[in-house]
Amino acid sequence: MIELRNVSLLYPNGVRALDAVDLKIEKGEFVFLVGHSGTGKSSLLRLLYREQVPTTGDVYVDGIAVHRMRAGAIPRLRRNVGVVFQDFKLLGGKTIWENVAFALQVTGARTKDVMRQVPRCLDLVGLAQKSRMFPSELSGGEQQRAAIARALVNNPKILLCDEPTGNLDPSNTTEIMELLQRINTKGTTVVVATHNQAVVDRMRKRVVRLENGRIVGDEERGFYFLGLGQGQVLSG
Amino acid sequence: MIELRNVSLLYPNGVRALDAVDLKIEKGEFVFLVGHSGTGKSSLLRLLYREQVPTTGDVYVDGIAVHRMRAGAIPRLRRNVGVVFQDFKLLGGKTIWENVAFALQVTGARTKDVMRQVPRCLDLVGLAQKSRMFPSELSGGEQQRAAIARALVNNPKILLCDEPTGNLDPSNTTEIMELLQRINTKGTTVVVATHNQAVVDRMRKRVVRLENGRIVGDEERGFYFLGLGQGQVLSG
Amino acid sequence: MDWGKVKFFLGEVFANLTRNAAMQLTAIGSVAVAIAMLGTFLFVQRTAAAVSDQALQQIEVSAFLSDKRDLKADSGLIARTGALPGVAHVAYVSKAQGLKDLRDKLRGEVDTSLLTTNPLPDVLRIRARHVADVPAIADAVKALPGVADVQYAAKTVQRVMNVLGAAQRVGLAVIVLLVLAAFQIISNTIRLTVYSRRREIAIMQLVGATNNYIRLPFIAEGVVAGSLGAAVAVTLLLTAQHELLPALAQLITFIPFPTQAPDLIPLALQLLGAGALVGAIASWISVGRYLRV
Amino acid sequence: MDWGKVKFFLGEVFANLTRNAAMQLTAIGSVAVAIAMLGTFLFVQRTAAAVSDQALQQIEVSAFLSDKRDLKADSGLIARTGALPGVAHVAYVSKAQGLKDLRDKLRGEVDTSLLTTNPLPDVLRIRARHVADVPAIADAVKALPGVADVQYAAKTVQRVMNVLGAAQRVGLAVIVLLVLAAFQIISNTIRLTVYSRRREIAIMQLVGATNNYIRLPFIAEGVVAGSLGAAVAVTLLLTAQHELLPALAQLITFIPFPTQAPDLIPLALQLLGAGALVGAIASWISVGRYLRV
Ligand SMILES: Nc1ncnc2c1ncn2[C@@H]1O[C@H](COP(=O)(O)OP(=O)(O)OP(=O)(O)O)[C@@H](O)[C@H]1O
Ligand SMILES: Nc1ncnc2c1ncn2[C@@H]1O[C@H](COP(=O)(O)OP(=O)(O)OP(=O)(O)O)[C@@H](O)[C@H]1O
Ligand SMILES: [Mg+2]
Ligand SMILES: [Mg+2]
Repeated sequence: MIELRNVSLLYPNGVRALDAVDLKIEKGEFVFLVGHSGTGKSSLLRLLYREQVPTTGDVYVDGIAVHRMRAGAIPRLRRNVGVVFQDFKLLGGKTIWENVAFALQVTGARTKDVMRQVPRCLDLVGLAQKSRMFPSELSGGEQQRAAIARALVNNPKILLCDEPTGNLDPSNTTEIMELLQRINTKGTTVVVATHNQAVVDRMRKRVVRLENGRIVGDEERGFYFLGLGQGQVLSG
Repeated sequence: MIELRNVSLLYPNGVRALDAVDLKIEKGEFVFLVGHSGTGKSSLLRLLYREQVPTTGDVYVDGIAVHRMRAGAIPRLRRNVGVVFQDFKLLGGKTIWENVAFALQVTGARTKDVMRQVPRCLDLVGLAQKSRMFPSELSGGEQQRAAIARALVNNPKILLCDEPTGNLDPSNTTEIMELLQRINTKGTTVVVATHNQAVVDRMRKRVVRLENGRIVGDEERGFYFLGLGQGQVLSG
Repeated sequence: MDWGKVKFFLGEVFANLTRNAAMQLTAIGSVAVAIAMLGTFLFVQRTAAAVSDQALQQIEVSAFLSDKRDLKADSGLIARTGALPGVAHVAYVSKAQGLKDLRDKLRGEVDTSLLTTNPLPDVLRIRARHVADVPAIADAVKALPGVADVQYAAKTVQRVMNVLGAAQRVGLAVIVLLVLAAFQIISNTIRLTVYSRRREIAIMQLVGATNNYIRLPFIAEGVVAGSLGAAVAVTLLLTAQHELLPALAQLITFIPFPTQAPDLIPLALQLLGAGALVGAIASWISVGRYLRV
Repeated sequence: MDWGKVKFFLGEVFANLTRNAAMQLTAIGSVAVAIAMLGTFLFVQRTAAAVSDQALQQIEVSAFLSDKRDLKADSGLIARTGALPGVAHVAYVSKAQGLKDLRDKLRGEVDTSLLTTNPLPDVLRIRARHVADVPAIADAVKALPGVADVQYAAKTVQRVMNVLGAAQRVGLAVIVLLVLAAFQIISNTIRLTVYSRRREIAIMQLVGATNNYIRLPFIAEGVVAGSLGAAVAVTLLLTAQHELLPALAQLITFIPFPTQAPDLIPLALQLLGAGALVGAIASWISVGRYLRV
């Protein structure tokens, strides 16, 4: 489903965000991406929906060679990949309802389906009451949930979540993680970049560990555990 | 230092974000503000640096009646109150260095002090290497730390942090919280709105609990604990 | 046909227009100013053309009639002259009338009582519809029986034609420049409105929208802003024509202004079309600038 | 004085200009177009004024000298006439010369051999420096000894003065309109550039910046954009004057264009100043719009 072969990413400013990364994720997997701040998690995800092109190496998503696809084909890729952006990226000029609907409308969905799917997704993240508000009228956590709803709405084959619970309280976090797990059970591949130790440790999924742009660990049913004991200090 | 008397906040769209809130925070205190997503934490903080004016009730900050101060006096208030915004609010057109320096320059600080304080603060949050980059070139956690550096740079009397570790890994989180504690020890009043159960439970400071815009709990040396057992599910 | 999509699309255009009202109003204002300037100049140019046409009809061809001609054929001669192509008007001036006119003309400058004999012939005074026809008319009249000689202000005609030609070329140049200027101003304005929404455009791309899907509402907005701006400009122009022209006509009595309303209708339509078109093109180009991946 | 602050400030202005280069270039383009249009019109108006001044010097006052005057006093009379205020030129035309001129004038229209006696007086032909002075000169000359009668095209003078007055008023109105239009375009442009940075302005306020602290760099940017735009416009105008005017002068021989460069220097300075000023004012107002809390 997702395959990175010897991928490096060098930003124009000279930062090497990814360094010879090899990674294979099968269809239907649930993967946590962990690592310190600034270690390349978001950069790795950006390669998968072609916001970034690898400097060297190959990226395959859903059978497509993303590193050398032509510009005209990008929208089709992105419709198959739902993304919860770390900074939400909601359209400030549209209401929450319109934001979620937009992701469905761009796929050419019928109006009937839009009218059914959008309220369903907003309900899933607990925002049914706030659908007519603009992003600026929502709390941080509410914006984050709106971003999650938008990523889900067109039933993507792959769901990429970048720190999806950073602004959520534990009960909301639990609900969202259960939601992601249900979606995963139905066959969607889910990749979650997160710092939330409690979530990772509780769910016991595959954990891919990044350090300075390199993969330094990859375990089935892993724990959060970062570096030397730092994770444990906080869990106490 | 901070006092809210029977404060209510009704947003123009009809949402009642705060409802008859009474709260007193003494100089030098360290207070956690907890509560579910959308419960009014950010709104309460907004009253303290006068981004919002209470619909009814009085707000006093550092002896100033914020609810009825004239527009011309607002900048002075804000220079005494450092804020880490939930959405960072970095200036996209300025480098990290310039962003941090800006908060000092507006106070009329001498260039000599700017040249000394800015690197010091960037170093405290671990961004010394990235000071010449623009916010869009930083990872989410790096942006968050830049926002923290900016809030600290002019040694404010009061430090308000809105979810300051939502994008940080546990080791960074620990460092930042230790930094806040050191600053608090030197006499700065610190208020932190957070969902990070591990942090609250470990630090054992005063915890003010919000629910639907009302204060439903206020304990010295409290725990995170939200609602019925939800917090505990995750701590397992 | 999914009418829901059409409804969504129109709703989106309308929402963008109203939610960014301050920005859109500013854009519409700039478009209006640019088009009003262009319209004013086009109107002035058309008025000037009409005025000069009218003024130039004053240039006359004088046909001196032979004293030895058949006087009974005169009415036929006048009719034949009037029927020549390009002739607007023919007047017969007898030698007696001619002397009286000359006396009037010279009075004060010359002691006219000294003019005792009448040295003048009978004359046909002929006006052409267009100056350009004057030389041809003069030649044709000269060939008519009974005409001794033909005279007209050849130098003046030549000069006027030169002036007209030059004025036309200069006018055209000015119009081309003004059209370019208006285009520049409108497209710059729209470019800035798009610039202020470049983040939105980037997000739309990230969510999987095709470039055309993103472009369409912007183009519709450009068309609306362009034609609303043009409409404001046209309203200003029509008002000015109705309110100012009569006052101006009273002030400047020597220019026969065309004051009928119909004159401006085709111009107004052209300006509206131009506004909409420029809006669309400018949006297309400006959005494209932020669509490159 | 903290030079570091000045350096920071200038650095900030420069950084904003270069980091938003696309937007600033667009703004500068609009300012340039607006000011070029204004400048072109001002230049045309000044040229027209110079041309009409020159053309109007052709209007003459004719003083008919009495046959019974003291002929020896003629040179004194000519000198006195030439010394009258507003007189540009005096020419003496004897009756013999006058008859010759009249013959030339009437040749072809009148059988001039019939003019055997000379009905004409000696004449002084007087040119005024400005049309407006013509009536006063005529009165003064009439009072001089030896002058029998004075004549000038009173109706024409009146008409020309009317035309000049009207043209001046219309020209002024057009200039006022163009100044308003240019102001509109420039301030709309700057308003849009500020609009696209309204989020930044809000953040600066939240971080404790005073309104003036926020305004200052914007105003400096407005001044830079305004004067750069004006500089582009002035460069265009000067180039046009050097490259196009000579060609135009060859084309339109009947208008004596003033082609010396110095003509445009004060105009250029005025336009530069106007650009900078409008940029400053527009920034001030536009930023203020987003400073209200
Ligand atoms: N600018 C605004 N205009 C209108 N309503 C708002 C605005 N900001 C917040 N709200 C509403 O006020 C309520 C409280 O929001 P607030 O941001 O204070 O919550 P919070 O406790 O900070 O939540 P979170 O933990 O998700 O950040 C929410 O229901 C939100 O929808
Ligand atoms: N657009 C960009 N241009 C240049 N450098 C960038 C850009 N985005 C990220 N970087 C740099 O690349 C590195 C990796 O960033 P990335 O966002 O992938 O980190 P991350 O693992 O997501 O961190 P976090 O947990 O803080 O979100 C960082 O050092 C950052 O400074
Ligand atoms: Mg990240
Ligand atoms: Mg909040």
